[in-house]
Amino acid sequence: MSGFYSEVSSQIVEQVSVAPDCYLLTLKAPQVAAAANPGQFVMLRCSTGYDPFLRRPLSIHQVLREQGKIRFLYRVKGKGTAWLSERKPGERVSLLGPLGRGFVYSEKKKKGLLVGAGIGVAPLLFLAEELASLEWQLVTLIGARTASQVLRGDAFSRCGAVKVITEDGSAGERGLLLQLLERELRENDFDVIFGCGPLPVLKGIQEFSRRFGIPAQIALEERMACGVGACLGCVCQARDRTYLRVCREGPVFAADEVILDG
Amino acid sequence: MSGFYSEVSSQIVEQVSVAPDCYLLTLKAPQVAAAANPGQFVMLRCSTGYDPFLRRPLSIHQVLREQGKIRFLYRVKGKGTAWLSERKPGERVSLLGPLGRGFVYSEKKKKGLLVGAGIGVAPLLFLAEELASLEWQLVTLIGARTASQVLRGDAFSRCGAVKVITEDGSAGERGLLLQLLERELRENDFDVIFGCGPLPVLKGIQEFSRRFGIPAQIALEERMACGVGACLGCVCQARDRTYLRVCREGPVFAADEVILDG
Amino acid sequence: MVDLSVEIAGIRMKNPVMVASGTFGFGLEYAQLFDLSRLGAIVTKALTVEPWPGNPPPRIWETPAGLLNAIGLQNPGVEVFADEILPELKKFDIPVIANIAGFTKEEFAELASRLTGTGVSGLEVNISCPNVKAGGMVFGTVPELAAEVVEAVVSSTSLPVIVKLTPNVTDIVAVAKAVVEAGAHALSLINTLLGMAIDIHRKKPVLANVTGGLSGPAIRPVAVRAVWQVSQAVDVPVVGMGGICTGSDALEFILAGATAVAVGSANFYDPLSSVKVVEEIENYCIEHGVESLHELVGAAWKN
Amino acid sequence: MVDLSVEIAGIRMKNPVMVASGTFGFGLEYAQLFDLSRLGAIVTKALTVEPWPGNPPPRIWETPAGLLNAIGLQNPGVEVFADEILPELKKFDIPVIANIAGFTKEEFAELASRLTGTGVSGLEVNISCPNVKAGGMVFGTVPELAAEVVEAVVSSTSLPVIVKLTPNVTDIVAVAKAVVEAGAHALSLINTLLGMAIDIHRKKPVLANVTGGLSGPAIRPVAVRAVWQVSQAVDVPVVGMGGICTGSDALEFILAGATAVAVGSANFYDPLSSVKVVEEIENYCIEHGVESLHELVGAAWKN
Ligand SMILES: Cc1cc2nc3c(=O)[nH]c(=O)nc-3n(C[C@H](O)[C@H](O)[C@H](O)COP(=O)(O)OP(=O)(O)OC[C@H]3O[C@@H](n4cnc5c(N)ncnc54)[C@H](O)[C@@H]3O)c2cc1C
Ligand SMILES: Cc1cc2nc3c(=O)[nH]c(=O)nc-3n(C[C@H](O)[C@H](O)[C@H](O)COP(=O)(O)OP(=O)(O)OC[C@H]3O[C@@H](n4cnc5c(N)ncnc54)[C@H](O)[C@@H]3O)c2cc1C
Ligand SMILES: Cc1cc2nc3c(=O)[nH]c(=O)nc-3n(C[C@H](O)[C@H](O)[C@H](O)COP(=O)(O)O)c2cc1C
Ligand SMILES: Cc1cc2nc3c(=O)[nH]c(=O)nc-3n(C[C@H](O)[C@H](O)[C@H](O)COP(=O)(O)O)c2cc1C
Ligand code: FES
Ligand code: FES
Repeated sequence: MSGFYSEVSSQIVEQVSVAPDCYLLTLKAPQVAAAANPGQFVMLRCSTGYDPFLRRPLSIHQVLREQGKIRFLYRVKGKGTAWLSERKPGERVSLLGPLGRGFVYSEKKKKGLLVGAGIGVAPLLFLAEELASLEWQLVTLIGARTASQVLRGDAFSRCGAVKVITEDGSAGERGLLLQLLERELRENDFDVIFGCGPLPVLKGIQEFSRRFGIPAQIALEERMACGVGACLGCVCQARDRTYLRVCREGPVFAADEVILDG
Repeated sequence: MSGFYSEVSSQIVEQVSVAPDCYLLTLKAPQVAAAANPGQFVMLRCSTGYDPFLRRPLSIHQVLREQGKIRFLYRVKGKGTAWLSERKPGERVSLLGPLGRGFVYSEKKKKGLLVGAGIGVAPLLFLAEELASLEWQLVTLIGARTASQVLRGDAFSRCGAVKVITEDGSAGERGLLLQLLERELRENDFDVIFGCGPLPVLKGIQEFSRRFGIPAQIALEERMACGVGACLGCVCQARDRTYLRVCREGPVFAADEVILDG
Repeated sequence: MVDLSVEIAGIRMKNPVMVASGTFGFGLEYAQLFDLSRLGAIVTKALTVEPWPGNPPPRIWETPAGLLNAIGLQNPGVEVFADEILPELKKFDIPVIANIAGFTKEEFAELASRLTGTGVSGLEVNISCPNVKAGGMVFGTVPELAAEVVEAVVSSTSLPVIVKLTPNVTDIVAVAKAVVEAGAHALSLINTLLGMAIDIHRKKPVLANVTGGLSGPAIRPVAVRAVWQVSQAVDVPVVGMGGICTGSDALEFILAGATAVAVGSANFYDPLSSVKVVEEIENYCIEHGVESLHELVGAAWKN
Repeated sequence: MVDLSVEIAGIRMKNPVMVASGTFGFGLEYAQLFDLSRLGAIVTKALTVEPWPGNPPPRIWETPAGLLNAIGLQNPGVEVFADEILPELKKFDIPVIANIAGFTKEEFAELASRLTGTGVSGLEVNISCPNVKAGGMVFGTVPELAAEVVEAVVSSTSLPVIVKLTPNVTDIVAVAKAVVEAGAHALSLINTLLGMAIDIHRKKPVLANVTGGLSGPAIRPVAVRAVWQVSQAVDVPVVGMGGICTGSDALEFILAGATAVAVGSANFYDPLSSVKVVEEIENYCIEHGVESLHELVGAAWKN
């Protein structure tokens, strides 16, 4: 699963703001586009000097294979992503990828439930598009604080049904994503759940997966240095209490494989 | 002499490349424009983060008082000046100034000889324009390696006579600036010499000043941290072997006041 | 209203933010840029008994997120300070702490007694300067020598005595305990790390003094660690410094156990950073419902 | 043609550029990115006698121009290394140096003897890891303890023994002399500086292990200084490391007295940096008319 990766200097094709502090970045990166699987990520250098020093991990959000382009969906959190958001088309950024082990799915048509909270939808669109092309039947649940934070709903709806829930009710239902998830699992049948989002959401998915007996795969985040499995900096705890590298054994894990802390 | 300075965020009005790796940068900075004297400098922050961490000193090259604008002429040497050269009109840079003690001259008309080597012409144009407005009689000697490195010749010629010498003879005479200086001093009378450039040129000016008995003022460079006299990092040696701060007692010194080393 | 006031060894400060010795001159250089009384205290450049010329240039060199300096204690001497500079500084409503550097134990004592009664609010005993041959850092690396210097100072003055420690030791806690035992009323840490750089074109050390002291954001993690270790081991207040540029940086030190902090090299980056740090600490307190800064001191190990 | 080859304690390397322990895994992670044999040597992640789990996360934290790590020696143990990993690594035409970490003197000896004859080219004895409770850095801070470990290792193996020193000491030269006396064939320096960071929102240390090791460009001046001091005091070759990102950085270490260098944290910044360093050193030599790298070793103090 963790196949060929390379270090490439990629040209920015487009950068658009899709929500407050959220950007959709399109790069020309044919090698990465050709090799990437849904759930994988790249390590992007977010400076010209040493500030910041470490690269930043970003999930591959979308792959336009024929055009040799890849897309990222990211939120500005700190100085690395702020730097990135100021880059203009034509400029180049250095990236390492595709990295890690992505989502695992069969080529056979199945029923999949995608659960994305906030910026957590980032790795899910690439997955949704791949699964849709395999003619999977998909439902995507998108949760956010408020309407403007519901990201890429249109793109997901081209792959299947989309249900939106916001904390303030400004888009879709009013409530919490985990409530919507629970109801969905109660009311409909799925073969597998794919989820990404902050820790409470991942924990919820883990719990519902167990309770409803439906296997789930979740994409984790951890601070990374190397991104390729060399530094052992990014570990999470496995069920057997050993440590797994999020960048190498993950970032996507079977929900019952890992212990979620904190 | 070291009067009021302030910390201002100034908008870039224009940035043009005037020679390979050399830029002419125009900023809107009314306070600095109003307070500056020829030979003074500013400390410019050349990063958004900590790389580089220290500000960079740049001489005030030209002041457009009525417009509240100041100009810098700089050469890209390392990462600080490279960063600066990538800034676009509309962006802002943080500067501290005007700083230091500039050239000293009387309001009475005199005969002045300006000697600028390479990028060393930077602080001299502001001086030339001030002296010209006091109706001084000026000769400016500009030395450079090659024609493309002869900077701002036109602007100087609006203030008086200009003589150019290049090492490869591609502009003006062929030879070394110090040869031209010696001949000029032999053939013509001056009340004072003002010089700026690399160490060998400054040493030459020092020597000719002594030999011909004509007072000279030279602008020194030293690595700086604070730029305001607080850190004692930028010293040069005075004739009495004590240390003088280039940023505070200088950057302009009477040639017979300092010991030039190295 | 957040109560930002703190007391260090009897020195009352309206907020916990000082400027670090040697990075702010005698304060006057910055007086026209902002009202100095917005700070908690000013710490002067090191003072020696006699006027001292310092090291030959080059004295500074930039490094990644930091700088090396080898100023070598250049200063006009304690007399000039007391007679000419201090009267100017007293015009500002702010405690002045004199950083003193002796080349011998006796000189430390002499400096302490000379400054007593002049109106300085306290002494910072610099047994940690890496840039002089005699005295300097050597005193600060051996607990017994450090203690001797501190005893000499404490017995020569009625002023509050803050002892400044070097991080260039195997066990900073041992030195801290020794100087507290010897009578130090507070500690300040850290001074610079011993470093150097080489000019690969000249094939020579960049600094005339060969080695220099490393400061700036680069060393912050080392400084926070030192404050964390020392503040848990001694009962006197700690002044934390080393790479503080922002309010968050300062809060790291306070949470690690510092009662006050000093802004050093950041003054070069942004000469207004010290006053910005005061504001940012205040904002943090408001956001986090902190009424008095004391609630935060050492919170990272107390809770 | 510039002769970049060097020999460290009998280990012949085609160029002086290694990768630093713990920053390059076992090399295999990077094998697909470039031809590993372009490097001078590979130093493995620390090996312990038993498989070792390491510290709980979070284990890393970025700092200005550097990072803190507290991996805590996670590794599959010396058996798995010797039986499964080393055979893979041997496919590359490059010396492999095994970094070993015992929790006791006896474990160091056991690791040394277990690795003898396996095909590793040498041992790097890690008496400087700041991130474990037992052993680790403690060995490296006391000259006598360090010497004991080195004696135990040297007497258990015929392999070249490189001893890796910690900068977290008052006198690194004293430790260096002690381990050379005890039989070390070469020294490598520096390991990380002890540091920490605090999360001001959680009001807790960022790393689960509380403290961590600081590496990256931030610490380069400290590392260059250590190499400068140690290389003048001992007669064995020194491997310099600490913040090397470029050829110029590496040359600083070589001019300061290092015979070889290791690229560590820079692998994270740019995984190709080690090979770029080789090229940049070569270019420098060509420009400066240097025929053999040996002319440069220690040139900053020799000339
Ligand atoms: C595999 C993977 C895939 C990812 N994919 C995406 C994606 O597709 N889109 C996206 O937007 N993001 C994604 N992320 C997250 C993204 O990498 C981070 O948001 C980014 O690295 C932040 O960098 P920054 O420099 O902007 O912020 P920083 O300056 O590094 O951090 C911002 C602030 O958060 C604090 N902080 C950061 N991490 C922690 C922590 N663990 N604990 C406490 N405080 C912390 C910092 O101290 C700082 O104040 C992914 C992460 C991983 C591991
Ligand atoms: C008062 C004053 C006024 C100035 N005015 C001007 C001006 O008007 N125009 C202008 O172009 N420049 C001027 N300079 C010079 C200018 O400040 C420097 O060129 C600038 O700071 C370089 O910064 P940088 O980040 O681009 O280069 P850096 O990255 O700092 O340096 C570039 C390279 O030079 C090396 N280097 C720098 N200084 C030294 C040194 N002292 N010894 C050995 N190696 C060194 C560095 O190691 C690096 O490799 C002035 C300097 C002073 C002190
Ligand atoms: C240029 C310079 C000069 C300094 N001079 C002194 C000094 O005279 N006395 C002293 O105790 N510390 C001196 N220091 C150390 C600082 O006070 C401070 O302890 C150190 O720089 C760490 O803080 P920082 O990283 O915020 O600068 C000096 C530091 C610098 C950078
Ligand atoms: C993530 C990480 C893991 C490390 N693991 C080890 C180790 O296992 N053994 C060791 O001797 N040094 C270890 N080190 C220290 C490095 O080998 C090196 O000495 C140090 O990082 C300084 O070099 P650098 O600044 O170039 O990284 C590690 C460093 C890092 C950053
Ligand atoms: S980030 Fe280095 S092992 Fe995962
Ligand atoms: S640069 Fe600080 S005194 Fe001149």
